[in-house]
Amino acid sequence: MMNRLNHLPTLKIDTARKISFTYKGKIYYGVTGDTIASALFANGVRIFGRSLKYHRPRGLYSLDGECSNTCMQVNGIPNVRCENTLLEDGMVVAEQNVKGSAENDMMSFMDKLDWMMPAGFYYDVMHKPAKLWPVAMKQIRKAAGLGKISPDFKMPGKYDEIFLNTDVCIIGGGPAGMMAALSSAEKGLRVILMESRPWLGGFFEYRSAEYKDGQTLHDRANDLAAQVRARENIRLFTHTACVGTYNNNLVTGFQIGKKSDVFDQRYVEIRAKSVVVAAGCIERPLLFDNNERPGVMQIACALRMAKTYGQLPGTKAVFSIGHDLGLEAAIELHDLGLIIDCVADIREDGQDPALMQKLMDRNIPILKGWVAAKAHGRKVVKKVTLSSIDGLMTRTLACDLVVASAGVTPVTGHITVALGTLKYDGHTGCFLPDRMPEKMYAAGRVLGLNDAMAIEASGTLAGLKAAADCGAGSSEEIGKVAKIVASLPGPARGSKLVTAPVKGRKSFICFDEDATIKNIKQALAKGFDVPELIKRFTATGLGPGQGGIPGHNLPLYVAKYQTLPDVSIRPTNVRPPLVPTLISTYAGTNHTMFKITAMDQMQRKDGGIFRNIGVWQRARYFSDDFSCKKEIENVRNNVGMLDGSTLGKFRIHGPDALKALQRVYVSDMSKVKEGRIKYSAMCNDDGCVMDDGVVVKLGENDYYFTTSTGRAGQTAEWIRYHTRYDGWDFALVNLTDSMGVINLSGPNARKVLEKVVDIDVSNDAFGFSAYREFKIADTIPVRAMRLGFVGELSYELHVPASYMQSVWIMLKEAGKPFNIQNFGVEAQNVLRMEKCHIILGQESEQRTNLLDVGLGFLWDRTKSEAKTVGAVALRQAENDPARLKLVGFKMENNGRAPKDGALIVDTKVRGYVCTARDSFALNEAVGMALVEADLSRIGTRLEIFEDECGDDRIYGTVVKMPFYDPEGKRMKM
Amino acid sequence: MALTITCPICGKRNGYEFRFGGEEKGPRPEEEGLTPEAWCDYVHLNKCVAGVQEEWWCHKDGCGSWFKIHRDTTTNLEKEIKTVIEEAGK
Amino acid sequence: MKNIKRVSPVQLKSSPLKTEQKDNWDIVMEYAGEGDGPYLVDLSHKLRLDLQNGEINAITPFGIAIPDSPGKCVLQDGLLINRMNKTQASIYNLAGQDNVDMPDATGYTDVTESALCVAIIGQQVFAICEKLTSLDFMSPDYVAPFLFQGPFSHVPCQIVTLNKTGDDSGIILTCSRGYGRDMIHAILDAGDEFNLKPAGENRFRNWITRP
Amino acid sequence: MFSKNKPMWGKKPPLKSSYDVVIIGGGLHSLATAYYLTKEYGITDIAIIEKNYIGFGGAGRNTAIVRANQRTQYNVPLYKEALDLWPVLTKDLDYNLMFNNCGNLNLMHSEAAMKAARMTIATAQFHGVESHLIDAKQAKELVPALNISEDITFPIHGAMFHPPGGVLRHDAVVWGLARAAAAKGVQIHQQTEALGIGTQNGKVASVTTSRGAINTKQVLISAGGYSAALIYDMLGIKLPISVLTIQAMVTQPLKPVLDHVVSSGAYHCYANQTLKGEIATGAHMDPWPNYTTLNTAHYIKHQAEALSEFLPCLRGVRFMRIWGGLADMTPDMAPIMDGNEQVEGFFMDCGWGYFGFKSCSAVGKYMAQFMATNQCPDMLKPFALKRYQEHRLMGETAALVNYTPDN
Repeated sequence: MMNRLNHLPTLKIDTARKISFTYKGKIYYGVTGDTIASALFANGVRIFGRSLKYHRPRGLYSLDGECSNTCMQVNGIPNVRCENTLLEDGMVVAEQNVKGSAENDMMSFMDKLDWMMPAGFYYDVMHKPAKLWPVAMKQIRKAAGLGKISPDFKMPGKYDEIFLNTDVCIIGGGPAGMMAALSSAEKGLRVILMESRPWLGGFFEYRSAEYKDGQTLHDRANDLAAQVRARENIRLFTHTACVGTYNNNLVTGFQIGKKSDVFDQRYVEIRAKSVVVAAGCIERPLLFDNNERPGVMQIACALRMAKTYGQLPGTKAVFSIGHDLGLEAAIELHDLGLIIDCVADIREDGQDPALMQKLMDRNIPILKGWVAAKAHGRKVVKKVTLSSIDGLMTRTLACDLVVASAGVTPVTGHITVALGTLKYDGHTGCFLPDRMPEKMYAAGRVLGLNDAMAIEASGTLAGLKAAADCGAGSSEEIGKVAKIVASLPGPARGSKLVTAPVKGRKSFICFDEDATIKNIKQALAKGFDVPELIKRFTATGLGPGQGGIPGHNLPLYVAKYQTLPDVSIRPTNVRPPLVPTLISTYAGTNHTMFKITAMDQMQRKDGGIFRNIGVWQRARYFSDDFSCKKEIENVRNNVGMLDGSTLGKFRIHGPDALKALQRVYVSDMSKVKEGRIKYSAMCNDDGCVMDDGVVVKLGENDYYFTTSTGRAGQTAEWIRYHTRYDGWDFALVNLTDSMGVINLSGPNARKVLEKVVDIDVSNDAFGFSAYREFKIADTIPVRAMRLGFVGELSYELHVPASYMQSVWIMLKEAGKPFNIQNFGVEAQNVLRMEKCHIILGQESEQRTNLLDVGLGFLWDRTKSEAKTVGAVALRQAENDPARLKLVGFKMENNGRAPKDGALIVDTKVRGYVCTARDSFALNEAVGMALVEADLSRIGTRLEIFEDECGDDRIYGTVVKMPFYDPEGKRMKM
Repeated sequence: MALTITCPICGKRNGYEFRFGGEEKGPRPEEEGLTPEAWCDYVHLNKCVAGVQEEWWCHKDGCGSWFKIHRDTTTNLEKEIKTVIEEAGK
Repeated sequence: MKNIKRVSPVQLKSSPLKTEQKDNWDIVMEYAGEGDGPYLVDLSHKLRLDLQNGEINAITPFGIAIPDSPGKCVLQDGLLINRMNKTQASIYNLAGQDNVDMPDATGYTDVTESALCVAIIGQQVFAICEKLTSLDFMSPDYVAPFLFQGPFSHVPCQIVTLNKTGDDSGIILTCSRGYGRDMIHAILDAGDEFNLKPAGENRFRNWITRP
Repeated sequence: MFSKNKPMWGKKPPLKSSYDVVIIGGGLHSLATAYYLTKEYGITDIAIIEKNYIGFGGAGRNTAIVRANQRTQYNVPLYKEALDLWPVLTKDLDYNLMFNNCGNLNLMHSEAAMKAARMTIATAQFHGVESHLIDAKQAKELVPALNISEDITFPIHGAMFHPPGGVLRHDAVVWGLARAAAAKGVQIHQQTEALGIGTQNGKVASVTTSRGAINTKQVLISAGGYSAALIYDMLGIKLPISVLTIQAMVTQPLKPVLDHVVSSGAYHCYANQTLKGEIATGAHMDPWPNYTTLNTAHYIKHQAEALSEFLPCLRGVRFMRIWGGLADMTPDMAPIMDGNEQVEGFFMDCGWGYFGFKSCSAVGKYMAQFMATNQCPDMLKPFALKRYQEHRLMGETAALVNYTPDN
């Protein structure tokens, strides 16, 4: 293991604290503060993986994860970006997408076959003969993909989430971001600062160049960081990558937990009044042959390897750069012991003279107007050929490190995904912010700035502008700072070079997809003339690193190749997440929210098998026998209890309550009488039944009504929607959860109830369709209704939810002699089906209207002044012969019931079975079906087509409804 | 995109707290003499404006009120066009 | 009546140390291991009324003026009145007299049974809230006491912030009773890192009646 | 072996002053209609007018899932034909559309959903389309990554397994059709915006574009999510359409782990693995009309929550890209195909919601027949606009069987 440079103030490692990890089955050691990649590098690893298509060796290139070069399998998790994932004790690290090893990949012959694979070649091959494709596809699938995930992989760790509100949110904790934070925080606002690295400082943090008056940039960064940390109103999130910005200033990101945090990662969602983007720059890759060979690195990568992780990135280096940062890095790295053979600078002039002097002082030769043309070395860099820009002169130098960078490129994704626009700037050669989204400001290097003072001042300015959006600060102050910014050095001239003077067969514009300059030319020749189309055709920028590597170069190259003017150069689209984000992180805590009734626990104890029904969980069965024979027979013969608490329950009151009911219910609600219940239905404007339930009059313009379980959540909204123009004065109170409902049903129901209540429950005193209010034991107020949904003597008791368990227990006690039992939703389903009482959604679908299901009798057509919802459509459709009708049927020859959902057919589909069961009560199979009108006559034979029936049909006959107790004696007894 | 809707009762909130209630089409038409065409126009047909439209929203996870706003369908941003906010039922 | 009991939608797993019976509720006054805060207190047994009336501004429930604009609240004589919209207010009897009578004016509905009601009190209340909702409690635009009607752990809630300063911070949260199990689970899970513990009504009483 | 590197749809042609047929929109339905007009009817004097570039809209933004397990008898035959056409088109276009016939699994999370699935399956089988109801264990055998335990929000009861379905390479379909149509003389005018339709005596007479006016007697608007706004703008015809943004996303590429398309109504989520190894997943639509095609933080989170539950191994995988497209939704989830009805010579093909890709091959064929013969083919008759005022919605959606906690 390499000895680290451990005297540098910029180091983020602690060489005294070793960390062990496993790599390819062997134990290795890194130090605290290492990333996985820096630890591997220290152990001599240079080839981290192999590329997708050509299996080319790949190594450390940038340190910010713009490409998949250092993606590895870590603890079973694929595609972990090792270059910015902190090393942890005991990590198990493996290479991915290799046959053999990254060092010796048996698939590396693919690199020679690139001539067979021009851009989009796969569209032209492997489909003839047709049989070839499925075989070829299998191989393609195997070859594609990078990491592996096992189907039974269980993601360890705790994932959390927070939702924050703030005045100003600042993305980027470099000098500009920190200045922005400080200036807006000074106004007393709430400020959030997000920084993707574990520490603040950004562009200053790892540099030892002078800031001012002998202070290094690094020290300045630390100063600012201390000021930021000291402000109570700045909420600081380090190690928190911003992954999304949305117009209207929503910002999302994820934070990587420290040892002391309770989470491994947490999703962070921030609603800000204004946003400052100070995300800095990445480097623009230099395009030359073998520009991604291990040993080729970007400037900041080489420099930060030394300054942050204490490792020289190589022994002998050649620089090919186009930016002063490259000169500065050469000087610093030289002073740390790196041999620098030569610095080739794309620029003919414009270099900082002070830096030039320092290079000269160190005898580092500089070649102006030169660029790397080709890296040599089969697996890692051994030599590099430099070329003059015009390609006329070349020189080949031995080296093991090529520091290559065409320049910088602002990180603008945060701006564009929020609908801001960019403009190509000829001076810097960069895409710079043009139209910013509302209340979003750019600062620092995003603006193309390079001068330390200018970067800071632009941060201050952005912070002040953001503060002004929150109503703090003065325009004078903003003007003052703006003047200062204007007086400081503006953006530095940038290199416009796109590629070295090479043909580009092995010049990779996109590492992740193995796309070369040659591929781009091929796409252009085929008529794909805009970058977005080229992206699709060549997959450039669609790999794990997205546009990080090719995003800037692609449009530049396309424009150059087509000799388009600068104004037509458009950036490619950037899409969230701006940093690849784990699904477990996005999922966060993922609390499941269901409703339970007051009877939940008791029913589970009684063996209830629960199902989700809408927002509720309900007991559907009370035994493993899903035909529910016992439950059903007990209701028919004795008495059963069903928890119907999920029914929607509402009070409507106020001067216009009746008007509102008239609008939404199809019946004439003025005919609802006190002490009686009225069954009615609500339709949508198309006359389709949305809901049914009962209405009780409590007083003048004061009603209590029920809705189906699924509609309860929307009923208030529905009624208000359909009366929104009327200005009526009525009030709705949702009592759904307030009242539990016990459905006490069966011939012995009265005998049970009379033991519990004090009122007279005889048929004369409390007959069918009646409504009564009373108290149990002088304490529990109950609303009781005589209904007959299941077709037996039946009481629906509405009981305050907190008393539900008590009443339930009383009834259970009282019912013991009559063998009272629970019954569940499925038993109820069968019981009511035998009675041909419909359940909406089961005997109806979205397009079924009131008349289709035989509920036309509910419709009062004389109240047109009420503008009842659905009435117009019902009138217009009532004579349409093409509509489906609900019918009852029995199976022929005592056959079994068809399955729910079976079709009614002849040569066409003519309808379908809604619900059908082998009825225990009737001893035959019965059901209801929606069929075309001409099949709805009694006696019609129905041909039934079930799934998997082949040519075997079963037959039923349309019969009169209901099947069970047609006179309705039992429910009225 | 991060829709926010300004509820006249609760103020500016996350758009997911609301339910969209359709383009503004005016009060319910009278039943008498309503042709199938006119009925369909009121119930089903939309202008599908790419730009600012007036529309209904319900603050379903909040106060429950129905109200109208103007919103640009090409940006999802609300537009402050001052109109008398007609509130329903409340 | 001995066998008549009212059951709260909030079922907390801690062991009660002190319990009082009132109106058939078993009210836990103190739990074992309540810790040093933050605290979660079940108030589901507290009387809550819904008031809706077109002339609501003319009504003074229990002699208290209803705040004039939605979102505003008033806490007086242990009664909390929250203005919900132009025509609606909610009234919580948090620390007032027991067995108050329903006022005479039309438009009141007893909704005690409709919702669970809990108080979360202590310094970290809002650190817990931000894990469950994007509602902005800390906005200086909202001066306690104030009402939010909005989602909390995805469920529509009424949340009244009674205090948002340091240790005195606290909110009252109500949501549909049916969500009791899952809402309490979500709150306790979010509060776990801050040591949120179930506490008895004494804690709440001390907090609400503090000077 | 390789086609020469020449422009696939010809050099950029100048806009002529008249065409027999003008098609507005350069997406799949337009290209397919143009292709079949040339192929079956010898009509080649066609201009396709596209504001951006071909495949810019839904054609390039969908996740290319194809299937023929729709709900009603009107839809199933159409989608079946579309499905059957992929191998034919691959051959005829001589372009590898990369049809991965992997089969679709539509998960069911309740008894009610199983019943609804059975009806859909019976309808498929009745029309000769393979589809089966399988239980949770069988589903797990097909998709080992599936979580069939009881302790998820929506436990899996079973699935509708539809072997003929699968996934194509959507861009290949665009490019293949464009190349074939252009080869027959169809002019594809990209970066050209249609601005209006001129009528005379109730008949189509012309189309104005950003590059000049065109005389024509027939015009088709099949511009995906933009159709409804264009049709209202140009002809004042209102449609029962709401244009929503629908989102999809992909994870970083993985070695094969998911061999089928898996979808779930309850979770509002589908997922399949592309040939490149990415898990492509989507389904959600923000339920308010907009033309933004913007993604939302809400949705990528929702999707992660859903996948975490029913495909939990994916918790260890990263999302790398999300995008949005437009879906023009109708109240009955069925499209509107009509012609010569509102204005003579005017045809529309819209309201496809998120079904535009699956249907494009067959619809191109029938719309071409409709336009060439001026007779509506029987296959398209049920899709006329008039059905809405006749209260005859198509029934592609059943009643809702699931609700989310925040319904």
